[in-house]
Amino acid sequence: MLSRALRGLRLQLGTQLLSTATVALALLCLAGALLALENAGAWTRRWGAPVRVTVFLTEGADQAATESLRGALAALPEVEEARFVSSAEAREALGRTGTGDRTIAEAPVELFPASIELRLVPSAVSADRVAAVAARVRRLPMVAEVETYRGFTERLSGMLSGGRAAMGVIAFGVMLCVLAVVSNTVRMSLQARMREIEVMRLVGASPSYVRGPFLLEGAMLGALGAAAAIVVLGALFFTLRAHFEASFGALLGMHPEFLSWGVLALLLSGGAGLGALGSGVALRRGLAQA
Amino acid sequence: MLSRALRGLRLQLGTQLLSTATVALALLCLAGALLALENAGAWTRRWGAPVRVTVFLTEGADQAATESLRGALAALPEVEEARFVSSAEAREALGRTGTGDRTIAEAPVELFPASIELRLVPSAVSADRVAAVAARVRRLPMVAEVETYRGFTERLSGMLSGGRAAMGVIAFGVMLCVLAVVSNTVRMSLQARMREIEVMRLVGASPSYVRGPFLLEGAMLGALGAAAAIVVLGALFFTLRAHFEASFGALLGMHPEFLSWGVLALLLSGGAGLGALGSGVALRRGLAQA
Amino acid sequence: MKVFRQGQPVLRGVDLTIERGEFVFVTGPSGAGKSTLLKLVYRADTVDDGRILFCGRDIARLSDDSIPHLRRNIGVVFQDFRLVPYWSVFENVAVALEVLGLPSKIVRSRVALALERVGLEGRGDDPVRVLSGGEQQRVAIARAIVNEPAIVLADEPTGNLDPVLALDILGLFEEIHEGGTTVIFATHDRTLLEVTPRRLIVLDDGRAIEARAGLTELSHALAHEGSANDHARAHDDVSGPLRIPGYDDLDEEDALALFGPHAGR
Amino acid sequence: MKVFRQGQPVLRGVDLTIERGEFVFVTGPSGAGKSTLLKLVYRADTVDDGRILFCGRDIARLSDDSIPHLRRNIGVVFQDFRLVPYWSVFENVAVALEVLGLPSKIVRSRVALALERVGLEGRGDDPVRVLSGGEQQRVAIARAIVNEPAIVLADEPTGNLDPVLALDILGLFEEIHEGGTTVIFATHDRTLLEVTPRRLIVLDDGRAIEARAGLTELSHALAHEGSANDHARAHDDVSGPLRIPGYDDLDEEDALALFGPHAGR
Ligand SMILES: Nc1ncnc2c1ncn2[C@@H]1O[C@H](COP(=O)(O)OP(=O)(O)OP(=O)(O)O)[C@@H](O)[C@H]1O
Ligand SMILES: Nc1ncnc2c1ncn2[C@@H]1O[C@H](COP(=O)(O)OP(=O)(O)OP(=O)(O)O)[C@@H](O)[C@H]1O
Ligand SMILES: [Mg+2]
Ligand SMILES: [Mg+2]
Repeated sequence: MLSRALRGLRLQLGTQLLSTATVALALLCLAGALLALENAGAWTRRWGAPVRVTVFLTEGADQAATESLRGALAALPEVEEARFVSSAEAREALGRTGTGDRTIAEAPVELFPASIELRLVPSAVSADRVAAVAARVRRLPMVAEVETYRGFTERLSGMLSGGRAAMGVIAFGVMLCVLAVVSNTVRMSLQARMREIEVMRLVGASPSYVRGPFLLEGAMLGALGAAAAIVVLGALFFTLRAHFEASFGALLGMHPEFLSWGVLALLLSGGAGLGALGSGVALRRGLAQA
Repeated sequence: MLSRALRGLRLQLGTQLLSTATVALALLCLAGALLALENAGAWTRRWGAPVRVTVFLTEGADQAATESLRGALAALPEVEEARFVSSAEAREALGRTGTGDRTIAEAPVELFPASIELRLVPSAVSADRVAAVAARVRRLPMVAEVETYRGFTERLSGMLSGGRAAMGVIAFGVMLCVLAVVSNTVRMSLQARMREIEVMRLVGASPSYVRGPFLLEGAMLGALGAAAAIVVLGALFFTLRAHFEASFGALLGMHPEFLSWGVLALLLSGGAGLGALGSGVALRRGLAQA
Repeated sequence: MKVFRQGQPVLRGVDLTIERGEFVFVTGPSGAGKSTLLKLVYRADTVDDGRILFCGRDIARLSDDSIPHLRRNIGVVFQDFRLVPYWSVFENVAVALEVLGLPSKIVRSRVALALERVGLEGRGDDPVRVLSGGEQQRVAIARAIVNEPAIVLADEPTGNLDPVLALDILGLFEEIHEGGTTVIFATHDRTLLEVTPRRLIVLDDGRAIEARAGLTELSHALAHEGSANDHARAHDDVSGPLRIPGYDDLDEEDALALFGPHAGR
Repeated sequence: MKVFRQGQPVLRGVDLTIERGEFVFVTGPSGAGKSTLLKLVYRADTVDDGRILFCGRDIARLSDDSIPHLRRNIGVVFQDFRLVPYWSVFENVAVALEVLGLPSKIVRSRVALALERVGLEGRGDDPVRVLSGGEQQRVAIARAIVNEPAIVLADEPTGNLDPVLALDILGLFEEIHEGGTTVIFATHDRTLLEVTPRRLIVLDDGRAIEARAGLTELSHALAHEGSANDHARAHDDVSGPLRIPGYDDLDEEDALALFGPHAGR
């Protein structure tokens, strides 16, 4: 069967290469959409969860009490790290994030309250859980205010998961298109070969005997297309990443990742499956006619 | 010729629809890349040029002198608008942009120097021109400092034009792929019809007589594919924009625009041209054989 | 009965029995329905009314799964050859054995033998596209006989051959027939009808006329529309079965699968 | 000379002159090169050596642009029909007029006439796919004669027809010939060769033998390899021109474009 499939590929090499190229382009769209989706997902996890809480201390809280509070907060299961930020450090930090406004740097230290910065374990937190912790901490004597950045976090998280959903919709649409294109392409490349199918049927080949090599051919074509798509996307991705790492890395606050091995394997097998499916659909027609 | 082309389309309706779908997907990729490119361009123009300059005034500069300075600055050809920002306003603005830090709002007004905010004409400025203006203004008596946001602007601008270049590379690659796919698709759908070409040649049709309707058919197919691609992309774009306007609008600081009419016309004619080209390539083979 | 155009059945009232191992000529004017009759036997087409019995089974009611088994026992020479133009001569003939799953060594030797019998030795590697009309016809014949089927249906197998070669090929079919194979041979060629005194079925105007002793009676039958000749029988408009009874040399498993002992009429 | 396989030229030493308005039969065994000879005339193939003159011009050296003009003056009935299966009968015939740019009204009436002449009136709308072998052959004939060409090349045009219809079709070609058209008719059918005492060219083993008076001499020529018969001439291995001289009824412009007055030999 394999030899018959290979013979088919060899005989119609030109047409087959054309269809492979088409399949590859279609799958490239899909892989690109998946890549964007996967990175958007990572980005959402990174930025979407409320992982930062600032506990502002009252003015003049003494050193030892502050330290014991920090220790207690650090011991909470949700907290990954608790760091004390003095007034001077706060002023400096604010000056840094501002737009070059030197005035802040010259402001008296007392304006900036000391705080304890909590970094939460991203996997352990939910918005509710954070709100409960904040309420509990707020009641402690030395605490002036607890900032959970809820508004910001929620807006960002909403936006990101919205973007992710959009990406998902696009990926799904692309997948449908790709399915259509791949099966159409395989169908077209089969149409030129209906005579073969007809002849085999006329000399008494069973439908499964006819189908086998064509399905295998379609699968090989699809897998080849997927492989080509992955290679092209990979080349594009790594070139671009090396080039724009600095700027985009700074903007997104993360390192864009290529598709995981699992997704790659899925793409390959998906390509093969689509090719076989396209062949199957085309064959159903051809076999019905002969 | 038109009637013969239409007859061809009608007779092989199934195959032709398949190829149109394939062409549409390929052109969708191209149109998407163009859309991204165009919006990135707009974004770059919006954020990349140094269009904002803040002139910090010395403490206690008197009202009249300040106003005359503002007038002089506003009269510069590069300046679109010059606005006086008092200390109180500056404090308020800083408090607003901060992350909910109420401390700034309570800081004494004197900490925040009054300033004149200049908005430049984006088309008239270059980084050098701005630097020259800044140097000149800096020498005036009431001026404490001139902030051109140069570092920030330059980094952002570099990043954006880098991104735009990347988009351009991608769009170009996609265009090559699309060219290949469209012409391959038209070729495949022609391959089933080589018999027609052969017969026409054998009864004495001149190559141009044979070519005409097929080229027209290819062009119609390409244009149809392009139209489908535009409709799909448009539907996707406007749905998504309506949905995520708020969040993305805030993040990007701009209103994403759909492709301009010129680009749309270009896409349509490009699709038609590609279809005709594909037909032409396929025909060269077919005519050589017959 | 087979109707293609409203009110003009191509075949009607055809009531034929062809015995195992017979050699039958089918003739008749162009468009009389010769090819259609053969198509009904190898199930490329189905009857609109009436029955075709093969080993007691009605071919028209075979399930789709059984059609391949039927066709493996029938070798067909198609009027339009039905060759794959870009396959070589060898591949076009070998396909009839490959579908049976025979090992390639056997395939090679039997294809070589068949090509030799039709006078195409040494042409195995040429693509059929470049062959002359007569050579293509012989490839089609080689494909039909290479798996030694129980019935051979030959639709105009000598239309593109010169008289000498046509007689050779007729001799080849005679030879195959001597081995016990049933041959149904559709032809226009009077020379062939003259040389062998075989049973002759003339299709005309949708009816079957039998002329048992060759061309003289055929001319007679045609002239008198089959009524004056006592060998020729004209039938009413009633559709009846065309019987092609069982053969011993069907391959065992297929025969069982197709024509089980309990299969009634 | 035409060589397909090394050392085995299909045609060699063929030296023929066919006069304007002649009716010539070409015969010979399968694979002798009849179709190849005709292909050389309508430039579907080119000679490897030698010349083919048409109105004093060498067909083998025609520029690619002139081939359509040549073909519009030649009607060909192809051995394998070369019809477009999914076109209707009408479309398959009409294409020969459409390439001339004739208005569709004239196309319609002339196609209808041609279909009537070959006995296919009323079948214009059927796709040729469903026609019988003989009917397809007649469509091919209708296409070849519909534009009233200067030469008609018929390659086995009666191979799928019954004897009566074959004689009818031969009569049709005779009729066309009477109108001044040159007919080159390749056939295996001895019956046809017998009925009309036309010039006969026998191709065998790459050579052309002429047998002027029908079948008796043909048999003779074949038996004696053309040497004993004084009407048949065997030629040496030297390639010579096949001359098909000019016709008056070529359409003026094409004729000028193709065969200008100063075009030498
Ligand atoms: N699928 C079809 N649809 C419509 N008409 C058909 C179809 N198949 C065959 N016919 C018609 O049925 C008639 C008989 O066809 P058939 O091929 O059996 O003739 P035949 O005896 O083989 O003729 P020939 O000697 O020319 O090959 C023809 O007129 C043909 O046009
Ligand atoms: N393109 C080709 N390449 C190789 N061999 C060819 C080619 N075309 C024709 N031949 C061979 O040339 C020989 C003559 O072919 P041609 O078709 O002229 O024969 P013919 O006289 O028409 O025979 P028939 O009566 O069977 O149609 C054949 O043996 C054929 O296989
Ligand atoms: Mg027939
Ligand atoms: Mg021939």
